[in-house]
Amino acid sequence: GAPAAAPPGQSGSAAAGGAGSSSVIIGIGGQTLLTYLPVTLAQELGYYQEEGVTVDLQDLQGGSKALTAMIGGSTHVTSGYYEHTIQMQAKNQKVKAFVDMGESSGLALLVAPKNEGNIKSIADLKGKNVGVTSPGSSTDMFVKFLLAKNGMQQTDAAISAIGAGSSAVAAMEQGQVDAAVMLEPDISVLTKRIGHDPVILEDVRSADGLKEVFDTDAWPSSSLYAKTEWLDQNKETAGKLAKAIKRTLEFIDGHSGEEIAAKMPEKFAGGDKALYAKVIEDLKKTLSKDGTFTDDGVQAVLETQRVANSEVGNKDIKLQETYTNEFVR
Amino acid sequence: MSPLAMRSTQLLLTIAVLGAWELSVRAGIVDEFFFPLPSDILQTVWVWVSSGFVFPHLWVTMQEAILAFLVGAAVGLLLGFVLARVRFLERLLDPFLQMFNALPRVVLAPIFLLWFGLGIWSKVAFGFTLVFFIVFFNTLEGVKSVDRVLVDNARMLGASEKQLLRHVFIPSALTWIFSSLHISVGFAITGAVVGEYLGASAGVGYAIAQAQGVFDTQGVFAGMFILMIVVLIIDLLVNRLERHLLRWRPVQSS
Amino acid sequence: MSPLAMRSTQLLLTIAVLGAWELSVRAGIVDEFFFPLPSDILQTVWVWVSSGFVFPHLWVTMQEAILAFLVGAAVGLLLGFVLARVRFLERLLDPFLQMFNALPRVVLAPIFLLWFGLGIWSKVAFGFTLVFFIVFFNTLEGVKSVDRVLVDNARMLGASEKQLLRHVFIPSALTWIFSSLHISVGFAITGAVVGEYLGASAGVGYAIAQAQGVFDTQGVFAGMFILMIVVLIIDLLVNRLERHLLRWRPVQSS
Amino acid sequence: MDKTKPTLSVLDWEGKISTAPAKDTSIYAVELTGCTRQFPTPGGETYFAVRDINLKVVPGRFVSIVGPTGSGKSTILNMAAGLLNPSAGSVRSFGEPVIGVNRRASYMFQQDPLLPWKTVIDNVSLGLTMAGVSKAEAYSEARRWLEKVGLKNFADRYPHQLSGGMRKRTAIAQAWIVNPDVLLMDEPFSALDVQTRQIMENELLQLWQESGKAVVFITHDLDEAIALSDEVVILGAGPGSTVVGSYEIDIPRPRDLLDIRDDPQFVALHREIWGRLKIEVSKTYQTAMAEEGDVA
Amino acid sequence: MDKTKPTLSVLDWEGKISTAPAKDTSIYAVELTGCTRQFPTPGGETYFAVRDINLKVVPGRFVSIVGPTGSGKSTILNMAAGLLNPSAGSVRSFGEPVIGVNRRASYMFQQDPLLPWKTVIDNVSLGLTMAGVSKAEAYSEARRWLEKVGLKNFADRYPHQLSGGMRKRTAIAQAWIVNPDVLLMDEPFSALDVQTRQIMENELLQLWQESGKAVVFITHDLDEAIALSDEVVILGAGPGSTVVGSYEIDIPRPRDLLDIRDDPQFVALHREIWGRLKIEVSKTYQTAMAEEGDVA
Ligand SMILES: Nc1ncnc2c1ncn2[C@@H]1O[C@H](COP(=O)(O)OP(=O)(O)OP(=O)(O)O)[C@@H](O)[C@H]1O
Ligand SMILES: Nc1ncnc2c1ncn2[C@@H]1O[C@H](COP(=O)(O)OP(=O)(O)OP(=O)(O)O)[C@@H](O)[C@H]1O
Ligand SMILES: [Mg+2]
Ligand SMILES: [Mg+2]
Repeated sequence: GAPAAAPPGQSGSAAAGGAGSSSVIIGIGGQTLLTYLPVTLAQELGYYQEEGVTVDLQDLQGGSKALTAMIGGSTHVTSGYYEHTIQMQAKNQKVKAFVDMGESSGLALLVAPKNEGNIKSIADLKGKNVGVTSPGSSTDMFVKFLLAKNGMQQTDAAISAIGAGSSAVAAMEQGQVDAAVMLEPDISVLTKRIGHDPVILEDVRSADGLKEVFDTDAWPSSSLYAKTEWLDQNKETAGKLAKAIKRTLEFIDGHSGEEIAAKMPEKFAGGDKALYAKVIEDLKKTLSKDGTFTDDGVQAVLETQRVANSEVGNKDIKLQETYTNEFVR
Repeated sequence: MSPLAMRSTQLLLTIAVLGAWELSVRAGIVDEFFFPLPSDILQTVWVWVSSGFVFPHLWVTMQEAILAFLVGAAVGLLLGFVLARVRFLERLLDPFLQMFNALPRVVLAPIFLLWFGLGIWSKVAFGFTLVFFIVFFNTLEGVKSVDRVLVDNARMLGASEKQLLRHVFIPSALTWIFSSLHISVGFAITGAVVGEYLGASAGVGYAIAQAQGVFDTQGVFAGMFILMIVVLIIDLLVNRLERHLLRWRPVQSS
Repeated sequence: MSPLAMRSTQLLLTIAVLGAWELSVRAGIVDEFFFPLPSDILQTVWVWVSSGFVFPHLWVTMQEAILAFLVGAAVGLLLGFVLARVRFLERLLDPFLQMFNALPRVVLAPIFLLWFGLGIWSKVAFGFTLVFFIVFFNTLEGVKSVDRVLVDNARMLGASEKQLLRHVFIPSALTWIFSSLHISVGFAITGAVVGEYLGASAGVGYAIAQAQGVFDTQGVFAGMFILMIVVLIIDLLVNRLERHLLRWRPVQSS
Repeated sequence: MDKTKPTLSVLDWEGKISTAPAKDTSIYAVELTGCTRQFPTPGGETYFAVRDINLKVVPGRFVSIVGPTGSGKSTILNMAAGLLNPSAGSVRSFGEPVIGVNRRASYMFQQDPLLPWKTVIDNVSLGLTMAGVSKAEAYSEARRWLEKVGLKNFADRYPHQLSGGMRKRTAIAQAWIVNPDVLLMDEPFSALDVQTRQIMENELLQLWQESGKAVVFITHDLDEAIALSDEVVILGAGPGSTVVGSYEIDIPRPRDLLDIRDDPQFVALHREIWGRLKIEVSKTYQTAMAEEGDVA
Repeated sequence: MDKTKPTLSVLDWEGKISTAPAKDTSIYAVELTGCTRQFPTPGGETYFAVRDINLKVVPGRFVSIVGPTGSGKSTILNMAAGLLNPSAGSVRSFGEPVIGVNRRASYMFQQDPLLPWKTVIDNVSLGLTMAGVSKAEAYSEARRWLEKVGLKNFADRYPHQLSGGMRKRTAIAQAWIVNPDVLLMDEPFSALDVQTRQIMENELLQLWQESGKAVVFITHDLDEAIALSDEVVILGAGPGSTVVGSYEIDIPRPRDLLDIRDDPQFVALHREIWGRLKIEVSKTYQTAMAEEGDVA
């Protein structure tokens, strides 16, 4: 693929900016992940600038790394999963999400082609090897949650880390795992490579799936969050960011996959523009329309955490301190 | 200084560093989110050990590291010796080996997974690419810097190429080889762990990745602590072997 | 064999390998999804180069790698010399250095980010931890294996500790040091790239990571190809420096 | 030992074969014809170490080479051993051109050639074990040789634990044990005290007389050269030194090394050779002192 | 040069100071008192290299040590140089105990001590440059010395490009150039031809006579020892060898090294010392031959 633009200048180590700063460093937990697309798209559309903030995007290749970088003061705002704010509260770190981008985690539990006949339900996963992107990630917790929901032990299935991208596709294709939790565009790529639709056990990319698995309409996933302290000191900047993202979400809602793909840097298409447009079209239904969190949604996320993450477990979590809709309204 | 006194000094040093760490965390100078209390780490280690949780992981990692170490060192030695003896090959292949050495292994992870699967072999391959280059370059240089007179003498005494290797080159390059082995012990383990970290279903790297995924820094440090202990033990063994094989060297009086 | 003939042979070898690769991909023996056509890779390289896209990235990576190389080599040399001369320190610190060498650097990425920020310094630190250990262990061993008579002679001629270092230890350990530098050139670049790969907004590692994230294997390979070329050039320079500094060595007749 | 005995080994030292060119070239154990060797100098020029060397040694003959320091004696031995290729000229041994090392020769180097990682006995027995002799046999043979050189009690020492003279003697035993057809020795006895030296000289003569070996011997001690040899070859002053004289030593054998210095034949030969050698050595010094070198 | 001249340097070689113990111990340039040195053997036992060595050398005196090979001559020199600590006994130089290297001595080693990465001239001038002498000055001084040892034209060669004798001569120049108060020399001339050797011997005598230096000289050549020295010390057979005799050489100076061998005093001394030395050397051999070592 031919790249479009030179990379943004590497900014030095960023001391957490002073109050009223209109220059923000956003750490993204994987810039090429579709679920974080609005953050990059907003930059491409020039919305940040229009709102009056200068945004520097840093690709940190994973949600937990992006979060850690923010806690360490390298970035101000993180584009990561909402569940991190809950996990941080369990660790006595005050982190608050202020824009919701993903209504759903966009995950699907796929059966490897070699097991298409054998595994028909979650219960069939007993004793099997399930691939996740990395242990402890939301894909891992998704599996744990599903197992628990179906009355199984967390240890009933072996969890293998297979990463994302080509390594995940290869692991599935070659049958190195029996099933795997995957994200877009990996699912589409896998589909294309095996030549038929893979068997999907659970799919929360759609409203139906969400209802079925989590019994909710929304399950906030990708979001922008920051340290509560930073938010309190930079209300104005946060508001501008939230506005920019909200406008981007509206833009996405109002445009087709192709139109959106055309706005993204060319290299993000990875050479296959048609496929890219298609997955963006699919993505649209998992994205939030207005950037707000719902009580049901955050509650569902907490439930998942309680079940799947022993670090949260039964700790006392004050949900209202983990998110705010103050800036998107 | 007697070995015992040395060990005590080392222990004291360790305790001093850990103590300072503990105090600065408690005093809030160091952020507990990144550097958990040493006492908590040790407790986690204890839990991992006493519950037996860590042993299957450690066993997997050790298998990978030892295989990577052995295969990497063997191939590195072999190629090092061959290329040092056949100047043509060395000049031909040197740039290629240099180029491959500069390939970022992490980027290659998907290819390793593809070729060697999710099991231990992809990690062995990972560690191999680290160990091999270190041992190879050192062996090459070690053989090339053998005293000319020794080689000539052995050849005059009727040494075949194989005997030259055995009686002259290998012993002469042994200090070099051991230096590279000292370096590669660490790298073999690093390779295995990073390999696991990127894709695996067991191993200390997997355990560390899991802990890191849920922001359990104590677990991360506990995993690294256990690795350090293991390396310490392996290094002791390598040192002993080295002392045995290099016993002909004059004792260094300081 | 003349240098020119050697270069031609290397070129031929390269072409042969790439040709075989191209053919087996076209024949469907090798999966293009993982191993794109060499011709496509070269084309991507051409696009990256001609559009100027790669140069800012390369510049960032080179800065990081060169800094990591220089700082790592300098500190490794210094500590290597000091520890080789002060046996007490060596015995005291050796186990600690061994342990630290076994720490998986990738796991430490968050700490590097914490300490050194998102800019080039965290990548320099990353590369440093690779280069340092290689140079350190080799320097240590190199100084320890200096011919005793040479040291004694220099001391009798009135050498101070500093002069010993300059006139005896450094030149004598130079073959060792160069061996470690040969290894570390690759590792410095690897370190920088892996560091970028884990979190950055520029650099070849970043470009590779982005390409990998979108299944652009051509881009991944193009990035690695460019790295290889750069290493080749650096290695040529290191070789030249080595030949100059070791010109006192007897010419090796094969 | 897989070395084949030379067909000429029946000719013993009394054979008195002249050094005049023979038709059958395979008669020479060592044959250097017109050998020149040059080295590149730091200044980029070439330095002629030796020029146009002709040296022919038949089996059973003991030839010594004397000459000023730096005149190229070691260079000649290196060429005869096949370790150094002549820049011009040819080297043959028993009729075969020497390519790679000379497999029928054993060479005692001027420098210290002991393997530091092998004990004395392992160093000495090396030639045998490499030839496939069993370890036990090689060891017992090595012990016999160590006894000859007076190092029986030092068999399990490493070279760095020996004195300079002991290392030399170990190297001597190492070179002798393989029982070669040609013995090349570069100042073997210079680090030894007078008496040990005499013992070694006697051992050498005995070893040589027992078989039809050819010996090429370098020494700075003209007494030693005359006492031991059938022929003394004088090398001229460098650079580009060449053979300036060759003297047949016809003192009858067996010789008594202790009293040979009083033999009138010895005295006469010594005077003659010394007169010639002196010229060469002074030349070397005159060259070194007078000539304006490129560094002056 | 930061070395302070000894207060006693006015005493020149004609001073004939006896070796009998003096009250003022600072009078000795080198003083070994009851020095014993042992080494661990591979068998785990200890091997006594030298035992109870007493050696006192006043400034301006030329003392030679002779003895069978392996008797501990180099060991004694190493102790005097401060490179080897005695297991028992004390080493002093000009009254000061020798701790670390002996800063007032210069040592020419038995082994090859040249730095392979330095050219001949850089090797020779090393002692001066390290003492802070400017490079130009050190080079011109080094050239002067290279001329003395006949290597003027080889100044820019690296050691591996030299012959064995040339390397030795470079080492000699290296040791002499620093102009020390004590010269320790371990078989400096053994690799040289007779004439070069005489030139070197003359240079050494001249160097020594010019100043009140003390010289401790090891050689295997008794002629050389007698010709050069004020005193010849004989070391006994090892293991655990010790000084078995010390002979005052009172041949008047200046001596003519060429003809000294015909001097009746020389002949008498030679016979006497040789008689003693012979016993020691034979002992060494008897020990080596008869004793059942631990490897037998
Ligand atoms: N590798 C080399 N490069 C340059 N010159 C060399 C090399 N080897 C030997 N020479 C030169 O060749 C000449 C002869 O050297 P050689 O070692 O043969 O002398 P030699 O007669 O053995 O002297 P000695 O009695 O001192 O051992 C010397 O001038 C030496 O400098
Ligand atoms: N490091 C060592 N370990 C064990 N033994 C040693 C060591 N160094 C010397 N020796 C022994 O000490 C004795 C004396 O050695 P030294 O080198 O002083 O002899 P030398 O008189 O100089 O002999 P030469 O004339 O052969 O040089 C020898 O028997 C030698 O084996
Ligand atoms: Mg020679
Ligand atoms: Mg000695």
